[in-house]
Amino acid sequence: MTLQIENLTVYYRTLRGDVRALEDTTFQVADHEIMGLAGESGCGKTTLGHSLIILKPPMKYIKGHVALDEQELPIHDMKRMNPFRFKEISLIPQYAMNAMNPTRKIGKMTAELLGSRGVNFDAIRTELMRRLDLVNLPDSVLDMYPIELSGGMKQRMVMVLSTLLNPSLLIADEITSALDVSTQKAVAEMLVEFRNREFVNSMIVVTHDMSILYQIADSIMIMYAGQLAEKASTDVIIHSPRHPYTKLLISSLPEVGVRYTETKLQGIPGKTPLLLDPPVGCRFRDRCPISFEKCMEVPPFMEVEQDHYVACWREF
Amino acid sequence: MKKQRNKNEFLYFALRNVKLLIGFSVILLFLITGLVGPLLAGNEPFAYVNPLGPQPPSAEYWFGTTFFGQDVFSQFAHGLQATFLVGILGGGIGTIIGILIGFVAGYRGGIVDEILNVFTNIVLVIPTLAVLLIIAAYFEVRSIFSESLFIGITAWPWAARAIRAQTFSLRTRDFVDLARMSGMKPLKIIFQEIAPNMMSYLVMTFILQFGGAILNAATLDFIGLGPTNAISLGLMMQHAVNWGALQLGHWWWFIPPGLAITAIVGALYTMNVGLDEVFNPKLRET
Amino acid sequence: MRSYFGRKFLIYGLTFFLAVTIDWMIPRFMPGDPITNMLANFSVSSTNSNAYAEMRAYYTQLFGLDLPLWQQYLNFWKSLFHGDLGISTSQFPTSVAAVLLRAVPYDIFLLVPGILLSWYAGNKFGAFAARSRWLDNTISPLGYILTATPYMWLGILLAWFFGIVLGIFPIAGAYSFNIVKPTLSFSFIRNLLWHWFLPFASLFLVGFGGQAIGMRNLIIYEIEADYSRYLEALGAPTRLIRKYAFRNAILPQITGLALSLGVVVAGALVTEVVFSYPGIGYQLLAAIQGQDYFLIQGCFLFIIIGVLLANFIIDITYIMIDPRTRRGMTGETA
Amino acid sequence: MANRMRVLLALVLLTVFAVGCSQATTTVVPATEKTTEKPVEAATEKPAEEPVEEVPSAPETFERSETLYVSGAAWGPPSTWNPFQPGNLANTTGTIGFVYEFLYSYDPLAGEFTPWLAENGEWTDDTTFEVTLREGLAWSDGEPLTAADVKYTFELGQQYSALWFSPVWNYLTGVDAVDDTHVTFTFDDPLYQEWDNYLYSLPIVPQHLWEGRSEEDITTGANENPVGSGAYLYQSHAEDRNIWTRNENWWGNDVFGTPAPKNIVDIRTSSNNVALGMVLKGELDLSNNFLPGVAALSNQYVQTYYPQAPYMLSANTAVLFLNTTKAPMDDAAFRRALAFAIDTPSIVNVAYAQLVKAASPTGLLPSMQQYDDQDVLAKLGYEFDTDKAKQMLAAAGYVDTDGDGLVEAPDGSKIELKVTCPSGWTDWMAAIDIIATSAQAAGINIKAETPDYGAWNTELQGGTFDMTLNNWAIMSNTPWNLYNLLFRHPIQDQMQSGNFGRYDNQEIFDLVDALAKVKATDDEGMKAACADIQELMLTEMPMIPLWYNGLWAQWSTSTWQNWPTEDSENQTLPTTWSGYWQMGGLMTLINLEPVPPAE
Repeated sequence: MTLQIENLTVYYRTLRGDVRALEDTTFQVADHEIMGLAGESGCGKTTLGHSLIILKPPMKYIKGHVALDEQELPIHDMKRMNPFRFKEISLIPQYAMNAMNPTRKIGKMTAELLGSRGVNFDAIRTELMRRLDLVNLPDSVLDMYPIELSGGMKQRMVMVLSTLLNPSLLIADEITSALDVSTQKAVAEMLVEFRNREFVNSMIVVTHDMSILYQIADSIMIMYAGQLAEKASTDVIIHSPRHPYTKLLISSLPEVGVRYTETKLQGIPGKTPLLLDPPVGCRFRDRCPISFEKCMEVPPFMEVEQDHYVACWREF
Repeated sequence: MKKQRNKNEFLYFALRNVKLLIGFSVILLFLITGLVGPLLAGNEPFAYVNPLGPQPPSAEYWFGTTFFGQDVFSQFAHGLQATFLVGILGGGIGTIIGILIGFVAGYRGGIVDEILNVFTNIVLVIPTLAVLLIIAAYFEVRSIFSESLFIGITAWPWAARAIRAQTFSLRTRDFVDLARMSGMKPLKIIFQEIAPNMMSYLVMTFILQFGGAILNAATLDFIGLGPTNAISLGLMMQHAVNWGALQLGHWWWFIPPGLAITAIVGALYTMNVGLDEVFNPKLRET
Repeated sequence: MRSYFGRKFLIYGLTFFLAVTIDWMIPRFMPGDPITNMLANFSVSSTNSNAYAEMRAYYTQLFGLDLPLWQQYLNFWKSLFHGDLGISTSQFPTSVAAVLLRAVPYDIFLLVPGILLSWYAGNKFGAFAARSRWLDNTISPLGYILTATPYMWLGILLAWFFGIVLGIFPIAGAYSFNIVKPTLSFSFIRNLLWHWFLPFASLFLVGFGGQAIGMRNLIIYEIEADYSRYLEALGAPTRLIRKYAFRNAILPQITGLALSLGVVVAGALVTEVVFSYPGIGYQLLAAIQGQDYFLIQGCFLFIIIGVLLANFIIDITYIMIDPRTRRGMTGETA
Repeated sequence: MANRMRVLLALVLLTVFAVGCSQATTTVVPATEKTTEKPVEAATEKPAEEPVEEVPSAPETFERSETLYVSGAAWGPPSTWNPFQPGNLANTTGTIGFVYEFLYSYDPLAGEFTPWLAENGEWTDDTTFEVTLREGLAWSDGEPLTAADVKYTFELGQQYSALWFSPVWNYLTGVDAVDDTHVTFTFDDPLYQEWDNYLYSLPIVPQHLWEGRSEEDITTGANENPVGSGAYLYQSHAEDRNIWTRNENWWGNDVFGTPAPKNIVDIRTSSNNVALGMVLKGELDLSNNFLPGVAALSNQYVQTYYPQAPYMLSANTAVLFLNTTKAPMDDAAFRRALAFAIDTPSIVNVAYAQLVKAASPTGLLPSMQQYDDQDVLAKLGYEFDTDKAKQMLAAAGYVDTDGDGLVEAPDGSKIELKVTCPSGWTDWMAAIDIIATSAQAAGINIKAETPDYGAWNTELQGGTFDMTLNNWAIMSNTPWNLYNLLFRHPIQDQMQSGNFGRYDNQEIFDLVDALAKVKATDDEGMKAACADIQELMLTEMPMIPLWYNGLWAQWSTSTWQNWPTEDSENQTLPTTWSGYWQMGGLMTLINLEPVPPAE
């Protein structure tokens, strides 16, 4: 097991109280697994991704444990978490286009970043060159400023940079949303390639885009309103989902490959519940076509088949 | 998350922002002094009330008397009124011109933007004070209103630039596109769709213009191009300097007006930073 | 890059043209007649009206005020390119150009170090203040207070305290009044610096406050920028993040410097008056007091040229420092 | 990059310092050359200066005990040393009086003429004035000063009408240099009173250096490095100073004595406030600035002519001109009532803190008071008396008909008047405030306004003002000087140099003209002529003399002593103002003594 998460609960502190963005989450990511994390915006997937690497205000750690390679991650402690960042767990942020200091040459910035983490740039330079080559970036990018790179180049550069120290876990946050379709595909393929070459051990790919997940993910986990709904292998999720929300979600896609960016689920009555004061029990209850009394209790995230987890009373 | 933000939330943070509160209190203190002070002083600002001439602060004359035996507190209170007036009018005019030019340039873009941009840059480069000197010298008799007007019409460029940039970024947002597609007139879009979304920005622009106008007026007053038949804090300083107040030991005449200007403008700037923190959630985090 | 410069030059050119035109209008559209006002300064108690009329006609002809306006305007441009700004009436018969050329070195001497040092120190201070909320709340107020202080008020307080109460600095002149002749000796230069210090200090302090506040605000924003968050996520130390934030905040601060030039120049004008420091401000005030429109005109022109030149230098510097423009990407600098 | 920026900054700073320093010095050193637009002229007069510059071991600073620091004369940077440019000469005080000298000097305190370049001068008949020059007069370049120079100087006025003294040729018919020391002036109906004025106000210039100059050079040239005959030589100047050094070879050293200060540094400050600071720092020996509140420092930091109020001698009369072309100022009764309504004591006590004296109703300075006719004053004089003013107004038909406390004109129209002075003239601004306030108290609606100087001057000369202050008649040898200003005629579109209120009365013009033609020796004749003028003036009250502006002077006795005071033996004017050196200013310097160093 690369990543083990138990009862992780993270809230957002706001004026009117805590937004319960991530509630009692328990799941695992296996070695070499690329896990897709999907759901509507505001479902807590980004919160989950971020809380694993940088949990700072207004995010608030409530409870739970995270272990990476059998080692407890002190995610609630910004300082103690630092030695793990980059080296054990790394991030390709949503804002990869702007992630590099605009006034520093990329090479210099990399050297300074590595230096600050106690890594000798020269020692790693050959490896860096090889990886740049792998993502089709010329060596000369190191001598360029970020603005001289196209969007796709920047994206790839950040991928290389984030994985340079061979982290055990990589969190890729909406990395494709800003790219055009063909570039998306290339980037997605590179993620797989990175995993295959063991630059990273396992990955959580947070995205809106089911088609990307279909293409690269070994497994997909669906979230709804701060709770886990279903996790299974990609094929299973796409072809035979068991959670009513997943079913609606999949069926609402006209065909695999169409993005559902920002679009709300059509045809499902009701709205996503406010996480400030979420309903008790299953949070999908109000919109669920098959809900019943039992749903007033929170359904556990249970393994209903081998590697297939569902949180729905109807399935147990 | 962002959509849940509303006025109450601003108020909540505003009431807890020390910078904003301190700045606001200082402004309020001086504003009240300016409004109530003339009534309390009991003396006309120019009346020669103290036959002893310059006297230090006392129970009768709170800020002492000038070289001529005029009540410094009365002048101070009346001067505060003038200073606030210049700030509001001068800052207001500067902001309004800046807003108009900034909105139009930012919203229309293209050739209109180019022309307004060149115009703004020109006015920006010409040193304000030099122009003010000349405009001021044209007028034989100057009032606080004309002074405010001059200051306003020379101070707008940076505001226009900043507002242009903001408008530019808002112009492409969905809700503006929607309004445009629904056939709304450009002016209506600007004032109904864009302006409300920049309210915090406009308020901050006004505050900075306010402070700048006060400082500009003080400079003009000091070099003798202020209002000709009036009292303001800058004119008080000028009089105090002309009559050797510091050298002759009449510090109570020279110190208060300068200190008040510093305090008011400093408070405005502090408020501005405070407001920034209130309006911009990123800056709130500790 | 070329179009960028083309634009800039267009703006500079237009500004110059407009400024010169306004400048030309100064004596011609002022209330009162410049020659009348000039002659009013001549104590003519025993002159009869005939002589006065003759003197009047003479000076009118001398200043070319008897020509049609359009011709006066053309002549103005023509003489401008010959470096001829006319003759000062209050310092008759000295030419305006000569008066200004003597004054300008003092301005450079005062303004350039004043601007650059306050910019440098202000930026350092602002960055320091932005390090933590605690520092921000304790030392930033110093910046707000300084930048809100009227130049002349601060100047007069400095002159009074250091000049008169402590008596350690002179309060008037560019060098001591007991100097026989200015020379390039060490003692003379020391004397110059001694007289320069207080006017410089008042310019420096106010500018320092403004720059510190500007830097503080920018850093606070930069620290929240995406690249800072990325570095943080990768575990980079605060030191590196702050270093980058400072570097990036410097660029808008350079632009800000150009924007603040007008204010600094205004400050220098009043500071020179306060300290009787013989730069353009001192001459400008004397010109206003002496109703010397030609000298006012010249001062205005010099100030404009100075500010334009400074803007240009700042533009160039910006391009050199900002990799984005340096690498040929066009973009608004300011 | 941080390092690169730091280096860049350092470099820029260094260059700036270097440029700043070298610029500042190099431009100041040859300042005279820079302003020179006619190098030829500079060359002609240069030799006298050369040795000073060449001495390699010259001291860098002036010896404190040999140097007099003064201020208050210059109102702008020095620009001309041409003795024929009265206006701008104020900024190079000493050009006339130090460098260029006069036939006579005049002592206004004693009312006496002293022969200066002249040894003697007399009217041999009604139209002939003969001057005998002193023996051994010399220009500072060594050439002798002769009758030919005097003739040349006077004849410049005949040749160039742009010179201020050319009107003398209205009645002067010829100047004849009989020999090296004798000059004869012949006249046609001379204005004796004015002629006396020329004797001590027309500077004599060296023919041998001026002969070849163009009209432009003579009338408007800057005349750098002036060569004259006087007690001091031009040393150098900068924007804020004029420096003069003693002429050790001055012909007058044996006649009048040697002036005590070896160097005189005349400092121009940008404001009186700076001058006050320098006085407090002990950096000025004599300040002729108007320093309000100096009474508080008197006898402690500084000394003044009188140890108590008014502290200062009187220098000129501040007169309130009334525009007699406008109602109700066209009514003599109104004008006289106004004279009683103005609170002059408050102007003296509040606006000036007792630094000035109230003026005699005749307007004549205290030094001229022998010409005040006491009978006229007893009958027609005025003083501040609000009740009397109200009575006079009522008697003349000015009553408050609408009950607002302010009187209306006899025809029932409202009266709204403005009293003005230039903006920034702080003492006058305070004074017109008091004028307006006290007039209001008497029921006359007057408001104080302070337009800019240019606008004020246009109103003054164009005659569009209501009432305004003016003080352009300076100390002189004759009461005619003041009355010539007050009743300047004929009335023209632009009144540049007097009678700004356009008071048009041929009777008084004739009286003033008659005074001009009374011989200076005929004291009784002058008194009679003055009495006639004063009677008509006080009856008609076309303008109201209010107070005497002071001959502002405050000095320190730390380095120099024996200054003239009320009780001192020497009664001379303690002033450095241009035009006053020949009125006793130079004698003040001659009488000065260095303070012996403390043992």
